[in-house]
Amino acid sequence: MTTTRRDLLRFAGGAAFGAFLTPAPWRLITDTALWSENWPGIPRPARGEIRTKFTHCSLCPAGCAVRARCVGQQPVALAGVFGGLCPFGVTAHHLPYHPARLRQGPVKEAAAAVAAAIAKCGPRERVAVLDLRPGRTASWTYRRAMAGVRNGTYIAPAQPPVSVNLANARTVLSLGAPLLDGWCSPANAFAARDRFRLIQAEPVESRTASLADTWLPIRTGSEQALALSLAGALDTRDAAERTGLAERQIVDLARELKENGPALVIDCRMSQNVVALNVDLGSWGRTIVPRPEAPVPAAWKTAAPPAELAAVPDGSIRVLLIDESAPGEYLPWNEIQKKLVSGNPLVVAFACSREGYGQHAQFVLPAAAFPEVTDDLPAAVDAVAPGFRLATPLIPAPDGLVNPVDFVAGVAGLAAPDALRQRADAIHASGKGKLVTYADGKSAAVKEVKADEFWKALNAGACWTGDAAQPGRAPGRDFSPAAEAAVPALTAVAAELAIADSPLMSKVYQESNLRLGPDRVAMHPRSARECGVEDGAKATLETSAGQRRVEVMIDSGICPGVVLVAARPGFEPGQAKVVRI
Amino acid sequence: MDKEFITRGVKRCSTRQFVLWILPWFALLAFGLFSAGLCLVKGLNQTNMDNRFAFGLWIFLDLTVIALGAGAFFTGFLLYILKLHELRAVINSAVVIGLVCYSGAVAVLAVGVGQPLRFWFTFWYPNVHSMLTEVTFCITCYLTVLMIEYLPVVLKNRKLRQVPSFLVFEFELHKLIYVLAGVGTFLSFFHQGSLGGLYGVLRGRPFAFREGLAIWPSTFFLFILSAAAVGPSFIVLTTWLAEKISRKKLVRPQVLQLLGRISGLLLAFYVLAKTVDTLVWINRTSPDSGFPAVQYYSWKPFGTWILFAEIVVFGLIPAMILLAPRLRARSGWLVSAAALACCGVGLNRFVQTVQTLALPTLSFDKFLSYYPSWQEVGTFLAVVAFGVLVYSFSFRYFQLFPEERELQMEVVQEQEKEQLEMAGRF
Amino acid sequence: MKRYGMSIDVDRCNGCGACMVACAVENNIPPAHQGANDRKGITWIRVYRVDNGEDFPDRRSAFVPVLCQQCGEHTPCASVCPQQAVDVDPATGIVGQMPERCLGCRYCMAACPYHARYFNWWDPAWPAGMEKTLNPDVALRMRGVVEKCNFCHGRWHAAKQRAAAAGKKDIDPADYVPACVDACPTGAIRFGDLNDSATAVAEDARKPESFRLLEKLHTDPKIYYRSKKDWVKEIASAPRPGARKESLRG
Amino acid sequence: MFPWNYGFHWSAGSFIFLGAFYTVLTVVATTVISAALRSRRDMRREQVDSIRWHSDFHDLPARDRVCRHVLTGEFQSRECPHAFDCRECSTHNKLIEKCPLAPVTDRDDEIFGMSFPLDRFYHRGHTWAHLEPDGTMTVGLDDLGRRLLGVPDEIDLPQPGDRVHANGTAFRVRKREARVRVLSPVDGEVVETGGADRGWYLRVRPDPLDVRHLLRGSEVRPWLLREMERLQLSLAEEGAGATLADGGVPVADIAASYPDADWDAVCGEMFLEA
Repeated sequence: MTTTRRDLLRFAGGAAFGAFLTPAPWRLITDTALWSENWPGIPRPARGEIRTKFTHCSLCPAGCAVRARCVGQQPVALAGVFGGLCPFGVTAHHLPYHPARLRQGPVKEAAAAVAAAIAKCGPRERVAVLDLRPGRTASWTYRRAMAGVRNGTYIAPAQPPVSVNLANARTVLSLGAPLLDGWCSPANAFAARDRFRLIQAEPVESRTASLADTWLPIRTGSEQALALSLAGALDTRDAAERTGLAERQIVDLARELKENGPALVIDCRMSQNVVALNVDLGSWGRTIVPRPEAPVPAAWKTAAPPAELAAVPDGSIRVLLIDESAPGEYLPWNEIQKKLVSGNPLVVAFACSREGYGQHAQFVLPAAAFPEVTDDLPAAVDAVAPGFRLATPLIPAPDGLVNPVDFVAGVAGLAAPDALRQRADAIHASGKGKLVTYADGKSAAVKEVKADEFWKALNAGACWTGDAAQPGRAPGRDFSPAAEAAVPALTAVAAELAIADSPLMSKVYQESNLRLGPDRVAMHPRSARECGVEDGAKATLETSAGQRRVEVMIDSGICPGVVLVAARPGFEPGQAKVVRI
Repeated sequence: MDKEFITRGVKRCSTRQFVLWILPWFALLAFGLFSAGLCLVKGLNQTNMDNRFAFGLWIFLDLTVIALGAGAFFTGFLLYILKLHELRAVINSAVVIGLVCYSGAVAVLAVGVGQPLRFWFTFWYPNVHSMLTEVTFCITCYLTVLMIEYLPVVLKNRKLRQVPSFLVFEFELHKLIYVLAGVGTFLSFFHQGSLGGLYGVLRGRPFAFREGLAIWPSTFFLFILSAAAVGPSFIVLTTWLAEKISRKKLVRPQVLQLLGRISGLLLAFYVLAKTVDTLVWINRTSPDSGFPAVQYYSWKPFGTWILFAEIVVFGLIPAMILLAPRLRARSGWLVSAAALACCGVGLNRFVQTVQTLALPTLSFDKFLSYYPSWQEVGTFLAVVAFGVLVYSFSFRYFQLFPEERELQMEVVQEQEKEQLEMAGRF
Repeated sequence: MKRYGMSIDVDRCNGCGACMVACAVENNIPPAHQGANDRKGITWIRVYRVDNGEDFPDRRSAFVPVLCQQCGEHTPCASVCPQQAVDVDPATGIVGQMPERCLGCRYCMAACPYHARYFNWWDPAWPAGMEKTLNPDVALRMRGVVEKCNFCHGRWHAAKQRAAAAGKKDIDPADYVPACVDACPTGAIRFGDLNDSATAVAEDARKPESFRLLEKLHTDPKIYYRSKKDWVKEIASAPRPGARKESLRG
Repeated sequence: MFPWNYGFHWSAGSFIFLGAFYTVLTVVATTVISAALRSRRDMRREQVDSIRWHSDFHDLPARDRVCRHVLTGEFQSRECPHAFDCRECSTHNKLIEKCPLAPVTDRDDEIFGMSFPLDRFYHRGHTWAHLEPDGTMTVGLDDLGRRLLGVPDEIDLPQPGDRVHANGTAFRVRKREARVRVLSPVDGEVVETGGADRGWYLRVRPDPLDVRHLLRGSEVRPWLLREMERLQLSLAEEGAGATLADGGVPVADIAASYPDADWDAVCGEMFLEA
């Protein structure tokens, strides 16, 4: 028999038909469904050994202990060791990849320029370091370095002279301090929260206010007046006048603070008046104590004393080195500017992005961002006992970065090899306190560990806590009168924005309106009406910080006459103008 | 120049005129295809839909055109199953309309989903409990049926029928057309219904949620009824338009009136059913799910007027007109009533799709508004242009109205008579 | 048979948003495209700000985290999906979403009364280098599909494997907790098995001040909210126009 | 969809739903396939001609489909159910038996000045068949048909040996823009082709010899009367204005006298082609 083409065709057809009776083609089609997952351009998560590392978050002075879930070396998720973290902390490991992140900078040129500037420094002209987060070991190094430079000055924002002990408090009056929203370490705050009554005096219904037991909506800038009147240093009627509260409320408040002690009164910076008021309320040693600090090597005592910016004479700073790598309280630039010499002063900023002081500096040098930094954390405002906590790098810092400490030390010709280690040894030498390791949660007396182990442990995720010092004599109760400021028609109040935060913060700024986005302002319907804007309207906002386009949001939880502005740190509350576009 | 393609003996405008007519529609189609392309290539971020307004203009369009396209299945049903032979005069045009509506709807659906390449998943992993599965199955099957039903119309083209095999196939297929008509009726019936069910089953949207028979909420049946009622009206409308635009007599007025009558009858039933349904919903279904029905209508601009308009203005009134023989006899009344009915179904579908999504469900929701982006509108217009073009071509080259030539003759005869009478008088 | 659920203490939530970002970190949700807004973004858990409708100074706000309510009874989204991309796992009671199966018809989003489902309007994109921080346990989604909270299925799966490795057939409750619960600094969110009456969640669910959103829809949500404030409890019921001002923020 | 798909589970729902779906698919497919098969069969059986005629007939306006017995007045109105093929028409046979054709009164070949010799059988498509002594049949255009086409510009005749079918296409003619096929009055085999000049176009050996479906004798006049009406109607429609209103004799070449009429339509009408 011969096979013709027809037979072949028949055979092919039959085969094709038969194939459809087998599961094979169907399976194949089912699989294509799975293939269609892999859309081109979608990144693949890297795989690798899952490890847990510990460090401390260096984004704010609270310095929460952090447990990092890492794939290989790379952290992919952060969690708190004692309770949760704030959203900024949760996403801190994204910071190195922020689009605005600074990676390269003219380091050599900057060094040369600084050296030159110092060389031709006039007799009355100063070389200064501005340290946004004093109390660190790095700060000590700056001070030592400045001590070695002619007219060297170490400038730092005023530190709260005391720290608070929330655990002891039964009534807490917060004068606009975001107690439950990043003022101190959230773990502490919420651990103690159920034990104290919180009274929040604030012109806007902030997060803390909405969670407070009582919210006293007061006028902007009248916190001090309230404090004074509570201390009896200001006539109640006058205070009621300024705060916009009823006299009755103030009187009741005063009584509550006295009767329902131990009471604690706080404001953002624990100002002199507030401290005095606390002393007045007999809280000294119970809810407030002098700010503790971990021991330092004796050799460091020769360091330059910290100076407040106000104390520096105007037009005297020739060279200003700003360490922005450890963000803290930002001083308004116009204040700083006053202090600079008139003829081309030299400003060098060390930062992760240009957004901060970098806008005003001649040189912006790239510094390490959070999971890359090596630094220690100063005592938080709610730390009763001295502590020593390291922020150790989880990932290696990319090349081209400068360590501001080394730079400054270099400028001053100070040999500061590994100050952190020196301090750790000093602490170990003091033999006080205990070492708490996070991995196992065990704590051991410092005496029992060797210096090397101590150091190793601190780097591997542990903290040293010393013994709470005796409160000692309470500071004298002298009040500085509250400045009678004319209240403008519209006052801008800042809802703080981070200089740079994780791109994922868009979830709370942009993909939801949970937090006030950078291009948004919120105001009371009435004040909105006065400005002739309604919800969602586009408008221009004019403040001391300049003019910008914003979208208006209506929020009847904001004091009329106040516009809540999402602003970068260093924004001073004050006169504002909102004009519809 | 294209004369040998045009049916013998019928009058059609010159090619030049025809080109001038279709050119703007082609332009519109091109624009529409461009915007649809944007949505396909760049993704649905081109639209103004969002997580809360997951459906927008397109779904509204789909529901509406499919309701209007119901004329195809329903006329087929009346002609081939119930043997209303007068309707032979419009069946072809009905088929074309059906084809246009359904293919348009399918095209828009394909653009409207996030992963068009996965359309076949629905056939592969069908969730038989989902109304959308029912919709997808019915719409695809019925589109196929419509294409097959459209085939004879095409093959009857004067040039094509010269090809023996075409001629014969057309002849044989036409013999079996009633089977397809039956299947089409079945499919379209369920399709319309499941489109209604689409919203009726949304337990989470008490504004749309309805109880009903077995797995089908009441909207299932309401949609069928309204579609069946409006389909004929739409055919009346389109035929009238075709007559006006082509300045010809295409069907006997009696046929249109018959369609009108059927439409009116069903519309009356629909209005009745809709009223009952609404009452049940207001008094039982909605309160039971914790939503007092009043609140739906207290969000501006969707006041109770919309309910009134839907049931009375666009329901009862056209029904009355269409049921009144004297009014029906006047083409003005007939057509405007048909138009009203069509608007009515449009409004109903709008309420079902847009108002349902605009209304808040959580107590801290806003009342949402939504405006389609130009890409969405463009895609919408593409469907319209596509429809007009297909209809225009079919009208020019195929026999949409078999009685056309006959009617021409009659007109002439009339004139003849008159002339003879004149002659007699002098 | 487990019935995982959540209890949220509204009186404790300070609306910091840690849960939202932690969720995004855990589940490889991309940062917002610049065109995204509060209606086009992806936030599996979203904190809304609600208020008592009063005016300053009597105005009071509360923060309500809303995530997929994991409806147990005729789950609105599961029944409507045309291609079985949504399923309720009988073993855990978790409503799962299969993005690789999803057609992107968004019918489920229209069906969900809690607006807990989110559509990928854009191709997912991360700033250069940030893709290194993606979680290897969770598959990425592509443009044009719907996604939603699944109680961190990746974590559940990992916990399951750990349990299997340890030779246990059941997950150690402490070993499986969604990211939002982990992250919450105020401890407002609790998670656990509702079937086990001993768990804190089941306890919370029984509390008199606890409530669920839109209970009358009979979808049997597994997220229990609680608050001592009456005006907060009102959020459980249907909207009443005029009764409360729209929450313009949050 | 299929048991081997992931996520498939048997349930009443899936049975009913998928059952319905597959049924629908099967029905649709079967319909189309059977239509295809039947048309294939028709092609094989060379029924294209008759089908073409049937579909033409189907599209004729009702007026033009009347039974021949309406012409002669035996019926008030009747539509021909057999596409003018009286051979299969029982009614026709009965009627013929009951009352045979009335004898022709005047032996005049002239009708409206056109010659319609009574020795011929006329087809309603304006052809005649004439039985020749040798048993073959000549087929030609009748006088009206001739005048309609005048001198054709083009004729396409079948080859000797080809078969022609009654109501099938006998030959094709073009006059001006009008292209028409002329229906054959009889079945048979073409033995010789003629032309306009010879008075006939085809010589056919008929088998079977059956002319029951053709008009003859006294039927011709009423039929022609009607045809004239139709003609003038369609002429009128084609914008030739009032014509032959007085029943005047059509000129030898009508086409020539209506240069601006749509001749295609007129011929289509008169030669019963859609």
